[in-house]
Amino acid sequence: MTTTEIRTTDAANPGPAAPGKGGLRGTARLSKRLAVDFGALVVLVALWQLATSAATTPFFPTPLEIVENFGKMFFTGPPEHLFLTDAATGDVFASLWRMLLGYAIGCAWGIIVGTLLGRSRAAREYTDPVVELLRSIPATASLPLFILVLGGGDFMRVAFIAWGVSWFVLINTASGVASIHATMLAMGRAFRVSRVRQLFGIILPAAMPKILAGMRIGLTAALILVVTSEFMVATNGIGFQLIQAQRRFQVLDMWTWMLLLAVLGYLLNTILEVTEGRLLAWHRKARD
Amino acid sequence: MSVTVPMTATRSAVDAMLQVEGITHVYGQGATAHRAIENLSFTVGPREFVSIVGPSGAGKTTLLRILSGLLTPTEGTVSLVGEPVDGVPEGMAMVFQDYSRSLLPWLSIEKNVMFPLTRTEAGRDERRRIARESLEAVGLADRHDRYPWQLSGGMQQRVAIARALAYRPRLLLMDEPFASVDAQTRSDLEDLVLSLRDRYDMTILFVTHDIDESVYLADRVLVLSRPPAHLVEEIPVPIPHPRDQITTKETDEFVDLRGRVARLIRSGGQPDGGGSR
Amino acid sequence: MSVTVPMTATRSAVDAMLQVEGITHVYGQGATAHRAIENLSFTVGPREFVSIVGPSGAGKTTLLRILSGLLTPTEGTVSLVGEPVDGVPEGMAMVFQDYSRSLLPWLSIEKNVMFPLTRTEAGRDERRRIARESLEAVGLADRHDRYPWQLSGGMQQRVAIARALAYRPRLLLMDEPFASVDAQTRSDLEDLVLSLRDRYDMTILFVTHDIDESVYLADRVLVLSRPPAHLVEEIPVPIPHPRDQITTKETDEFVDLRGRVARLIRSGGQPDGGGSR
Amino acid sequence: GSSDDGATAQAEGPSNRDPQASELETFRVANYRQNGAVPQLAAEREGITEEYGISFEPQWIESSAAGMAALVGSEVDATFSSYTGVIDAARQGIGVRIVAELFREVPNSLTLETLPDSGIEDLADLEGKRVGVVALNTSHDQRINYAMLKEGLDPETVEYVELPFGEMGSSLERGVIDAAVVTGTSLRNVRETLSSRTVLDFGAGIFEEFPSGGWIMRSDFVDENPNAVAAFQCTMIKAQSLVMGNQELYDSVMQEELGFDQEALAITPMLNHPTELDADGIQIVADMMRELGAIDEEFDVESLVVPLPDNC
Amino acid sequence: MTSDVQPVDAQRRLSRRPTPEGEGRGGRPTRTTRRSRLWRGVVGVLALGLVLEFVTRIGLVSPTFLPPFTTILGEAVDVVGRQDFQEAVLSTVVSWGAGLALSAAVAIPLGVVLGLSQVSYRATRAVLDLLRPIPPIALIPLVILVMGQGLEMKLVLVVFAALWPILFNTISGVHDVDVKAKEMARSFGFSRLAVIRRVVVPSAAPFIATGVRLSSSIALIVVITVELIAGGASGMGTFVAEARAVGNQTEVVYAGTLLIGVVGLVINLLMGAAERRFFGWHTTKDV
Ligand SMILES: Nc1ncnc2c1ncn2[C@@H]1O[C@H](COP(=O)(O)OP(=O)(O)OP(=O)(O)O)[C@@H](O)[C@H]1O
Ligand SMILES: Nc1ncnc2c1ncn2[C@@H]1O[C@H](COP(=O)(O)OP(=O)(O)OP(=O)(O)O)[C@@H](O)[C@H]1O
Ligand SMILES: O=C([O-])O
Ligand SMILES: [Mg+2]
Ligand SMILES: [Mg+2]
Repeated sequence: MTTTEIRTTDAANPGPAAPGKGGLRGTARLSKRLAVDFGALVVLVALWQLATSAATTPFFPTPLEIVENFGKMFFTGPPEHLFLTDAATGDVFASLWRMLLGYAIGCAWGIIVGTLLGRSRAAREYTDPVVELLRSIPATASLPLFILVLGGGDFMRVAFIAWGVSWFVLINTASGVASIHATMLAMGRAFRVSRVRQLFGIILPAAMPKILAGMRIGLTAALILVVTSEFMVATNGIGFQLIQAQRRFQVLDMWTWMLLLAVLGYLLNTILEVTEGRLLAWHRKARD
Repeated sequence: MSVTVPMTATRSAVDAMLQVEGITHVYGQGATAHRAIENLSFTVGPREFVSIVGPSGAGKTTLLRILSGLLTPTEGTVSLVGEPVDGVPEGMAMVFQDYSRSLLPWLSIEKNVMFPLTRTEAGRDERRRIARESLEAVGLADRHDRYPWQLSGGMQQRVAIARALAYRPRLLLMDEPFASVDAQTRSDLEDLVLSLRDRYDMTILFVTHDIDESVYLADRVLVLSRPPAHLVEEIPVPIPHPRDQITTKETDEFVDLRGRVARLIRSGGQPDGGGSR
Repeated sequence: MSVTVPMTATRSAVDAMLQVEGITHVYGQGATAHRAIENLSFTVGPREFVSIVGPSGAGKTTLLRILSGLLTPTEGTVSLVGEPVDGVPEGMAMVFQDYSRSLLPWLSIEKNVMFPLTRTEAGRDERRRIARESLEAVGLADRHDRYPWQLSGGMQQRVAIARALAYRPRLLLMDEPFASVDAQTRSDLEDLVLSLRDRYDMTILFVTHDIDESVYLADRVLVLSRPPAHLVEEIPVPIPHPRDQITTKETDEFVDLRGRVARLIRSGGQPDGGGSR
Repeated sequence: GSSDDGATAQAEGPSNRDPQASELETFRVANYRQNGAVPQLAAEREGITEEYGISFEPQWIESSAAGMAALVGSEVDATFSSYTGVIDAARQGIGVRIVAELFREVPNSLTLETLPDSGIEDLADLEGKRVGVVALNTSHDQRINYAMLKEGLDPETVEYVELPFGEMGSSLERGVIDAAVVTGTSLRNVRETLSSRTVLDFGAGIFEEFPSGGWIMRSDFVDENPNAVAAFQCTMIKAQSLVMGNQELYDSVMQEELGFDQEALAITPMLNHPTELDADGIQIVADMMRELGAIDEEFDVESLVVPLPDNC
Repeated sequence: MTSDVQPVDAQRRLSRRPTPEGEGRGGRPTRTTRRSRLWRGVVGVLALGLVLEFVTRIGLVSPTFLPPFTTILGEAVDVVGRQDFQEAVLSTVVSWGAGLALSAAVAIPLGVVLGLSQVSYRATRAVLDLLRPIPPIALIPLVILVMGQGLEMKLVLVVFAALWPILFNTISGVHDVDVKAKEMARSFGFSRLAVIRRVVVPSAAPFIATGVRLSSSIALIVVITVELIAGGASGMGTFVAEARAVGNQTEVVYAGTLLIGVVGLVINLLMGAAERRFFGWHTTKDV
């Protein structure tokens, strides 16, 4: 283009366009990243270790003891099971698949109904009080009803988790869908974009940041719900083991199950966050 | 939803493409009610290019929204080729005044332009080709992989125009489409729209604040009054086509017409202002 | 944040109000990096009215964002009354190109106009009085209790202008402020801005695509090139004040100047295009 | 929290304590809202608490595990618990003490019920079946396991699941469980509504006089409030012996304080409330747990017991 | 479309968002709309009631274990009159309200900071993500040990659970604020703090409010659950737990559960009304 006026600064100044990728700098950056990401966690755990080894109460084992027990409980199985113990395969996997299935169904249902409610005032008016009433009944209190109607098996647990998760996704979806700017919606209608494409091409992407926020809350809820659902008529699962350890005052085991929940939650949430990063790259960049 | 703009304008010019009858629109109710349009009627023939001018807040955007079927008027009817409009008609495209909000921020500008094309039979490659062509026409082909928020205001507006053009509408509604575009690009786009009108037999309604532009482009200029908008005057523009940005604007006819429009607008819709010349 | 625009322009005209030195701005990084501004330098004196014109995407908005301290340039410095700008300077106001998104949807338009006034010492009643006055000046006093989304595009733009004016800035940056306003209102607003410049000793930088407007308003017109933007030419406008929308535009001087600007823009920043006359 | 270790020797000797000088006026006591609560309620009604200058603030619990949690968290001063729960807690280093026995099982009070068409005739048929219990790892499932063991059956094959008493009936009916351990009104309901059949009686045969549970306190509480503990012990022992000889009192407390109707009353036998604190008797619970592998070494119940005062 | 002919304030109160298309073209007068909204809500609730009555009467379970819905309703009326129940309601509501208020007081400022600063978000992420999935109910025995008494114990658990929706919705709402609006305020020389207070928070407010609404239900769930399974607490959950343990009070159990739902409903409706009252702008900017 108009090169006449350009001084030869380009070569001299690569500017921010050429980030350094040298080995040393790269390592330094990585370690700085790790320091930011996990610094606070490391400090907290260290403090916890100090505090618990100083105290002598049986209720607060040290983090090291918990981690050691964690390894013993889950990773001392036979080699042919990849060193996973029965607790890992029998309880953890059982809970995980209940949770994931319930979560998936709950999210799908929440997004579908939430979108509907976000779009149609009539639907909203018919269902508002019912939705509010149903989601007001604490999940734990409704568990007996689930058992009554759906029995005591995994089907009931999955349905129960889906039910509990769906409200969070539903409410956030409805709110996200309802706050899409009118001009954007009008564009889709003006070009007679099919309803399906309006939904998948405009409404859902535009509401996606809020839907995903709901799904993150829902993920937390799903873990809580799977644990709760395993409090009754269960024979295995994280919740079952946790409540039993608690009842029998097996404090170290109890802490170990809690650590497992924390780690699971962290892993699942990281997966969700990576997905979110992919889906919402435009959103983040547009807001910078 | 049932009305379709015919693919070719085979009907005689007497047949109205668009017929607006006694339209009144009131926003809100009670104390805060606002009467935006008052008993507005006019007709647009097939392939006609009609400019709409009028003071800010007159109700031009409101009118376009009603014509596009996005908004139901409080009173009156709109007919397209004789049939009442009760939804967004087929074969219509719109360039929104609020262009930055009509672009989807999660799509590259090429994908934005392709977005409405899935309704056509064109395959993916064909759609991409059409999109590139339209972006080329508005001077943005080299930016096709950028996102709307990476573009300047004028560029975003041009993306919105490219999207409407790529759609190959029979009826094109444009709401101040060149407001944020520089003079040179604006001239180019004006001529582009005129040539596309001929090539694709489009009927165009064009809202603008630029009096020169309204006359240069149009077969007829509708002047709206201060709100509540009613029709102050319809001014036919009998200047032959093709027109030229420099020579046409130098003709007496053009100068005369633009003066009429200017005075009408200045008088704010008092009929005497329009008739005095 | 440390720089303050002086309340009265007591310094001699030789002192620069605003000094821009060797500014370059690059958006993004790596393959998608975009060089928007290239080594741009110029100076603006106190109370000066400078128009900036240039093709769409040249980098005008980018430039204003840098001058206002909202964006740090990749290279170069901006000084206000001699001191480098490293934040938003006190006493500056800006009218954004994307006006509809710069209005706060949860506030009535009066409250929108009052919004920045909380930073001044004025009491609540005084603030309201000032807001009403500004809304009056842009012709929206009767709509003071409406919300932005209840207004037409042009009205929203005028609210943004009223907000900047109410702030009584010493330095006013305006980014295509009249793009969506009708011709008559536009003329009125042009004259309003000129008179306020005199009354409140403002220094004004004004981005526009309207060549007539750029010449009519300015003491000097800066013409920017196609991107990456550099300065093609600075054209002083020695037409005396007060100016008149009709008579001034009829003077040979005006016609000559607007011709020069137009040709410079058309040539897209090739220096020969500007020098040929 | 408590720090005392359950294995250390007993608190103060019986005679050093003065039940008339309680350090505490109001005892927060946790219990099931079932027939086991009769002595506690009768004590207040008949003025026994007043005699010792104390009163009770009852908290109704859903399982003795909840009571233990409340006790350990100082939510209550005394709780009813099955001895299995107490032994479990003590083995985890939680400082708890048994201050009084509350009841021993009688026939037809706590039973394992099944529906007529469940195909379960006796313990042998329980293999591979689902059994509802109010709390796992308590004397309920353990007594079933023990009984099966004694008959040479494999208790491992039974699947125990937790459910509140109130939901046993519906769960049986819906097939969520095949058999349920029920008591009181829930027992009456499954018998009346579902015509259920008894598979095992928890208070008969080898379980005659089985020590079900007693009153538990934290060991630090016991150490700090010797007189209050004595007052509590005296009150409970007196109340229990009063109730034991007085069906009329029992019936009226059941009806007026606990809301049992005539029918429910008719099928709810009075429990056996001991007036002694017999560590040897309770020891059979620990022995049973040991035999079932629920604990991995011998456990001496004696170390948990706070002997009754002799100066009531 | 309907909204076009509604007065602004009525629209704000009545509907979160005007109907996008298809229904009620030309609009309806306000009063009718309000009545229709009420009417539709009533229809919805009646439909639910019918379904429940049907389900409870088809003989899935004997009435001893699951009484007919109408019986439960009748029992609920009795229960409402009982003083112990009223005290339970008060106790639950106080725990809920205090817990929610505390959660909001912690989560909103924290969410704003984490939403604005990438570094602080990344620094705290690991800790927050590890804490978050721990079910509050799993903490009950532990918290009882540390806290002892009823209300504080409930509060800690409620805050621990109710924090997250507010926090995440605040972060997401803050992320979502239009840059142009922030730039506008900065251009007028507002300090970083003032921009947050005057633009970021108001703009994110509707979404924060949604978070508070979600947290409000979570808080209630936790209060009730704690009451249901922890021995020491008092409240509606305790009321139901006691009835449940008895075995002959099925009506009371279901009536109590229903009343918990009703209390939750009242709370939710109040929250929703407050949300619409204060953040109506969010939804009325649509045309
Ligand atoms: N949603 C709404 N609620 C209430 N009043 C509205 C609404 N939308 C527009 N109006 C009012 O209706 C009138 C016409 O608005 P419209 O947008 O049609 O004007 P316009 O002619 O397009 O103006 P401009 O040239 O400024 O874009 C204006 O006075 C405006 O304030
Ligand atoms: N956030 C961004 N990321 C990447 N590129 C950008 C960004 N913002 C602007 N640009 C690019 O920088 C160039 C200058 O943009 P700018 O908005 O300053 O132009 P402008 O002169 O104001 O144009 P217009 O007259 O159309 O408003 C354009 O090519 C645009 O695509
Ligand atoms: O509740 C009992 O474990 O006895
Ligand atoms: Mg308009
Ligand atoms: Mg610009």
